[in-house]
Amino acid sequence: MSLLQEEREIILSNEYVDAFDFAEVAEFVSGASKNLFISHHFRERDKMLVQPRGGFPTYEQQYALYEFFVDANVDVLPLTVDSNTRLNDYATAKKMLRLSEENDMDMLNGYPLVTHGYRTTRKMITHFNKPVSLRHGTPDARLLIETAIASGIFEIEGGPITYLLPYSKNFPLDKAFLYWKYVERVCANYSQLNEPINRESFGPLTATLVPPAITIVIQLLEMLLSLEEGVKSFSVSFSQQGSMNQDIVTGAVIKKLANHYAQQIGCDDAMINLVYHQWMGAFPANEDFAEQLINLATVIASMVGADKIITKTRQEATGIPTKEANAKTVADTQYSLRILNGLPTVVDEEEEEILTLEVRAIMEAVFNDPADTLWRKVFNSIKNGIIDVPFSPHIINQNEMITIRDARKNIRIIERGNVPIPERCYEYERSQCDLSKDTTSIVNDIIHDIGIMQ
Amino acid sequence: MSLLQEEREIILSNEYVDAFDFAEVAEFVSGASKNLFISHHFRERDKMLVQPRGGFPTYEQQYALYEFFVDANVDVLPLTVDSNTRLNDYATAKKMLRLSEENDMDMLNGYPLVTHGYRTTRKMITHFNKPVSLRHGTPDARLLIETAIASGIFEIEGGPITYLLPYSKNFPLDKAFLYWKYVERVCANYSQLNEPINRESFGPLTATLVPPAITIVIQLLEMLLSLEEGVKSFSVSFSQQGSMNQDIVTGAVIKKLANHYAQQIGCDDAMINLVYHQWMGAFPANEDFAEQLINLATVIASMVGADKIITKTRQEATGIPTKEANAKTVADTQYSLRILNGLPTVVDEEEEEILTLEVRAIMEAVFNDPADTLWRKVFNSIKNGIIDVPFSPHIINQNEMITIRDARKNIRIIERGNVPIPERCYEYERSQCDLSKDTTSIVNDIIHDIGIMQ
Amino acid sequence: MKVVTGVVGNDIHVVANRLIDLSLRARGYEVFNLGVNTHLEEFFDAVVETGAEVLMISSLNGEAEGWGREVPLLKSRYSNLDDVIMMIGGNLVVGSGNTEDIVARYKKYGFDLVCHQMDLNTGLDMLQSLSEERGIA
Amino acid sequence: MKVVTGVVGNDIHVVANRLIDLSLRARGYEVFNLGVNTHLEEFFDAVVETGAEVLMISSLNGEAEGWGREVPLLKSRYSNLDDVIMMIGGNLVVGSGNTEDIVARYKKYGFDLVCHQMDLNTGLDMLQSLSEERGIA
Ligand code: B12
Ligand code: B12
Repeated sequence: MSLLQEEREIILSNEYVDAFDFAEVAEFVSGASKNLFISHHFRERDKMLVQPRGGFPTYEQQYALYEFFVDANVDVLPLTVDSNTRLNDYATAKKMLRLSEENDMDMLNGYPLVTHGYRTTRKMITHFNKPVSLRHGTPDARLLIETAIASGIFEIEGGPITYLLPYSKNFPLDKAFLYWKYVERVCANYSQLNEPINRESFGPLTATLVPPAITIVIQLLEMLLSLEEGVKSFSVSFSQQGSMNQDIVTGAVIKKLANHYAQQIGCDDAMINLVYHQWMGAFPANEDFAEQLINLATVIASMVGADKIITKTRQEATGIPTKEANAKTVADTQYSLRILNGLPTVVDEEEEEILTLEVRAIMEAVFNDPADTLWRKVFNSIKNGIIDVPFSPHIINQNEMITIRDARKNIRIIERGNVPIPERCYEYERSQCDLSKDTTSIVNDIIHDIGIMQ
Repeated sequence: MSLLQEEREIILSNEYVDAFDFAEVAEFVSGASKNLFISHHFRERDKMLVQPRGGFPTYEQQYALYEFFVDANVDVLPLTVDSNTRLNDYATAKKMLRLSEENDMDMLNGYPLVTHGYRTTRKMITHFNKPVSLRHGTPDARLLIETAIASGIFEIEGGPITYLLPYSKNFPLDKAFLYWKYVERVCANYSQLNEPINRESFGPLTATLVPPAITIVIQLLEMLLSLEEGVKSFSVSFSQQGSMNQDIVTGAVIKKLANHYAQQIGCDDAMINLVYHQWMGAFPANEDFAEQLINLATVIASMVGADKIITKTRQEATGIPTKEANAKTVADTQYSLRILNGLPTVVDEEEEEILTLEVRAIMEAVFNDPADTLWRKVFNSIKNGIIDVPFSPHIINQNEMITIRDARKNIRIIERGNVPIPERCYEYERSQCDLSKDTTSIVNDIIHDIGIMQ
Repeated sequence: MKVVTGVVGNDIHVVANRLIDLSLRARGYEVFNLGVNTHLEEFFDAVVETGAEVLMISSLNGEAEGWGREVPLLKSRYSNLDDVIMMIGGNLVVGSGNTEDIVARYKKYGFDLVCHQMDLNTGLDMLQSLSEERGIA
Repeated sequence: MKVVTGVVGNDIHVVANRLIDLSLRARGYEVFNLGVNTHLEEFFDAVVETGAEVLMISSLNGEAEGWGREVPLLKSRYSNLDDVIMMIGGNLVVGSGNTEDIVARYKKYGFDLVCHQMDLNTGLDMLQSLSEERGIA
């Protein structure tokens, strides 16, 4: 028995899991309908795929949500996991699920997948026969991913950086890397049985003033860590940033560099897709306005040339959206994509050049770290602030980079901290902003910039 | 007494008009608040102005509508006139107004301005103290315009071509030109008393597969006819065409050529603005989808760089919108404009060149007509099909030009009829389309292209 | 079978009218299209002159209600119009209204087929059924 | 005046927490910010350790309801916490709910100030009034 398999058996012998039947699961994946694989749809698609977000505590609620989504002509179904399961607190998840079932009141902000288990969940997934995407935010997702794939969920979001720095306060970083290595290998192995399992990185990060250079570097690194382990279908992603032009530039640079770096490690056989998230930051409380924002995001996604869009709802500012509101966004987004014709091609060479230089400089600094493996290089780079994510709650994050919006609402780096932004780029970024203000007004500007869409 | 003044007295001595007091009206205009003049706002503005559409039969309804608009942060108020008044059928308008007032049911699709009269209407306009735009569609608008200006309405939409070819079956064209000459002169004269009265042409025409070359030519000609008479503030306009790129190209060409031709006749002192109409063609019956369409129009208007946007509502497919639905669009549009940041600059040189060549060729053909005045040249050019408007209901219109959408949904000319589209441009337009189809499938394509947003 | 069609009143929405013309011809009708901006008398005169079996009125801009009310009185002034199939479609009220109420009202005005905001082909199928029923197809 | 603050439970929404920290300091409070992902016991322990007069809990992700129910029991295990002003704000339920009901429920759990989806400054003004009322400002 391989080391990996030994580890798998340990993880899956757990008081919260019913006996896990490895052989049966492998057989299920081998024979599973191609329709369940988003990698298959990416290859065949002739339009941007539309995927909402959504997870409810009970099986019945989740099932009803999927019915609504299918009526709204969804392309990819979501399975969003609750925050207790995300932090491996299965005991609380179990308790809150029971409370939710008994009290007719939701005590969980997502679907507790481990608690429901794969046998139950698979019924639902195969019934709808649409690709499902697992959205979680879990640093240690080993048990969760095994349960997901066994359920028929063949797209796994996240990664050791993107699901850690925005989602955790003190989960040890090195552990996260090792746990995700496990996830990548499990995905790579299952990919040999049928269509590839797709892995997707979570580009939005904290969704709060993250500059594109940081987003792209993290996307590229998670892609490389995944391809290294044998994953054959990977999506890089980012979310609406507040400036249409900056989004278009970001999309162009990320596509170009993803292919470049995949090639560098000899993985050009892997399929790389681009995913765009509708605005992930603070939403307007006015639900009509929220819809304008959502629609604008769809327009930008088209201009960016995304392969998939992940949607929000008019209720984002309020709380977990109802299934009606969620399905409405899907139908509206599909309509918008249908009428979005004659999109112009936009190229901003100067901004692309600056951004490319920044990303390459940071990547080089990471590669130059003396550690022996990529994951250790990345680990060190986060520890010493070569990678620094604004508004990360994690204690290991440096928090020294300061960003602000310029007059055209581009996110600009005004303090680079330890991030090796090349001199020329740094000067360019700062030259776009008014830095003559005092600290209090800059803090006020930052608060304003966070609420820019409100 | 001048000839014009004699004519004015005849027109205003009418069984449907209470004694018109010329001196009092002139005094009113001289002393009117600058806020009532859109020309003043165009000069001072730092954002795109937002103007809804809307007219209700009774004074009370119109007043209530304005209250809603003001709450929604409107920039320009509309006064849309009913279709009886448009066709000078004041008797029917009067009867239907009485029926509307008595029956609590709307029997008119707009505000019967002549029937209400200027004394009543002025109270409302000055109360709200916002610029008001008169939307009508009247070939003989002499009485209407006098009443409007006397009421405090200082923007007049329309023109001898744009308010005739889409709006009338058999109103004599030469009469329309002469009646509009009157309107221009009245506007020009009043403009000397205070800020200029703004004239706006109606670019959407039939809103059905009109190619940009025809739209622009008509905009330019109406602009020239107006400036010739001394008007000092003029807006050219067009409506969303179905392809974002074609709209951006149209906007660039119309701006460039409007300035060029204004200069040619020595009128560079006039202020020329650009107005963009949200989609004017057949709307989706699904009201949620209608909102996506409206929002997309706002995005495009920004990319076009319009000075004013004229809005639609989610109820467009159904009937005259409620004041609530109408005000909602205004608030939503203002929000969208606020969050639309970092717009890229788009230039499509090839398309711009083709369109410019087309417009200049048609303009030249019009100028080359042997008649002595510009209005007679234009008149002849419409009669002989040098200007040909698809789907015009007017009997004088040639109806020989055939247009269709290409793969990117640009409107393309596949039969030019008598319109002098230069050979090179004509080949280019046709080369974008699949012309190998038989006539039946082309007719089906046209029907499909009309309903492209449904 | 002969059909007189057009758009009633001061209404100039021509697009549907062009499509109706095309569709009727495609279905084999002989069409007399009066176009937009056609007043009630002109419709009735044309029916009499052509001996049409069907009068198909469109109204898009919301004026129909006002004209509909005139139909009974006017129609009574013509003789021999009782067998003509009277049909109306488009947007039959100003603003939005309840379709059932609208249909009932227009039936009272003397219309056999009332197609408020109805798809054209559905309406033309209804016409076919009715003419078969009346044995004039 | 000393304030202990942080985000309760498995909740990692940090943006509000950073702004609360800044705002409290700007208003002259001495702040002990436990950050996100803080469990109830940690809050109570910190109040005891620091001798804070105010405990200001945030919850954004909808978990508060679950934790709120534990407050009375847990609080009863500590002595000397009766005079501490207990305050909670953010999104206090999963999904959307009626503010009045929510406030009533959280008051029963032992909170003095309940700021469901309330603007931060309004909440801080309320805190000021209450501490003046209690004579601890
Ligand atoms: C394009 C358009 C215009 C163009 C018309 C150009 C032209 N000459 O044709 C312009 C811009 C000039 C215009 C002007 C006006 N318009 Co207009 N216009 C429209 C619009 C956007 C599309 C109409 C269209 O071409 N549709 C495509 C065709 C193919 O569809 P259709 O007309 O709906 O017809 C279909 C069915 O109704 C059916 N049908 C039609 N007739 C019949 C008959 C039978 C027997 C059957 C079975 C079926 C049937 O079959 C057709 C094919 O499917 C509609 C709103 C909409 N529908 O989205 C408003 C609309 C019709 N207009 C309207 C109005 C009020 C006006 C104006 C008075 C201005 C104003 N106050 O806003 C003026 C009218 C002036 C006048 N004298 O009539 C209103 C009518 C309101 C109402 N009924 O309550 C509408 C609904 C817009 C609105 N919500 O306010 N308009
Ligand atoms: C950005 C964001 C994220 C980022 C967070 C990055 C980070 N580390 O901070 C990411 C993408 C990682 C994220 C993840 C998740 N999120 Co989130 N997130 C948001 C979002 C869009 C904005 C939050 C924000 O930063 N706002 C800006 C700050 C300044 O405003 P604020 O947080 O509202 O705080 C203000 C007030 O509430 C008040 N306030 C706050 N606390 C207190 C306390 C007191 C005493 C007072 C007086 C006032 C007060 O003052 C603040 C300033 O005005 C909100 C929705 C929204 N509001 O638009 C959802 C939202 C909070 N998230 C939500 C959820 C559920 C999640 C997830 C569980 C994923 C999921 N199922 O969708 C995970 C959570 C994982 C976890 N373990 O908690 C839900 C909560 C649902 C509910 N309550 O019913 C929301 C409402 C979205 C939604 N509609 O579903 N999220």
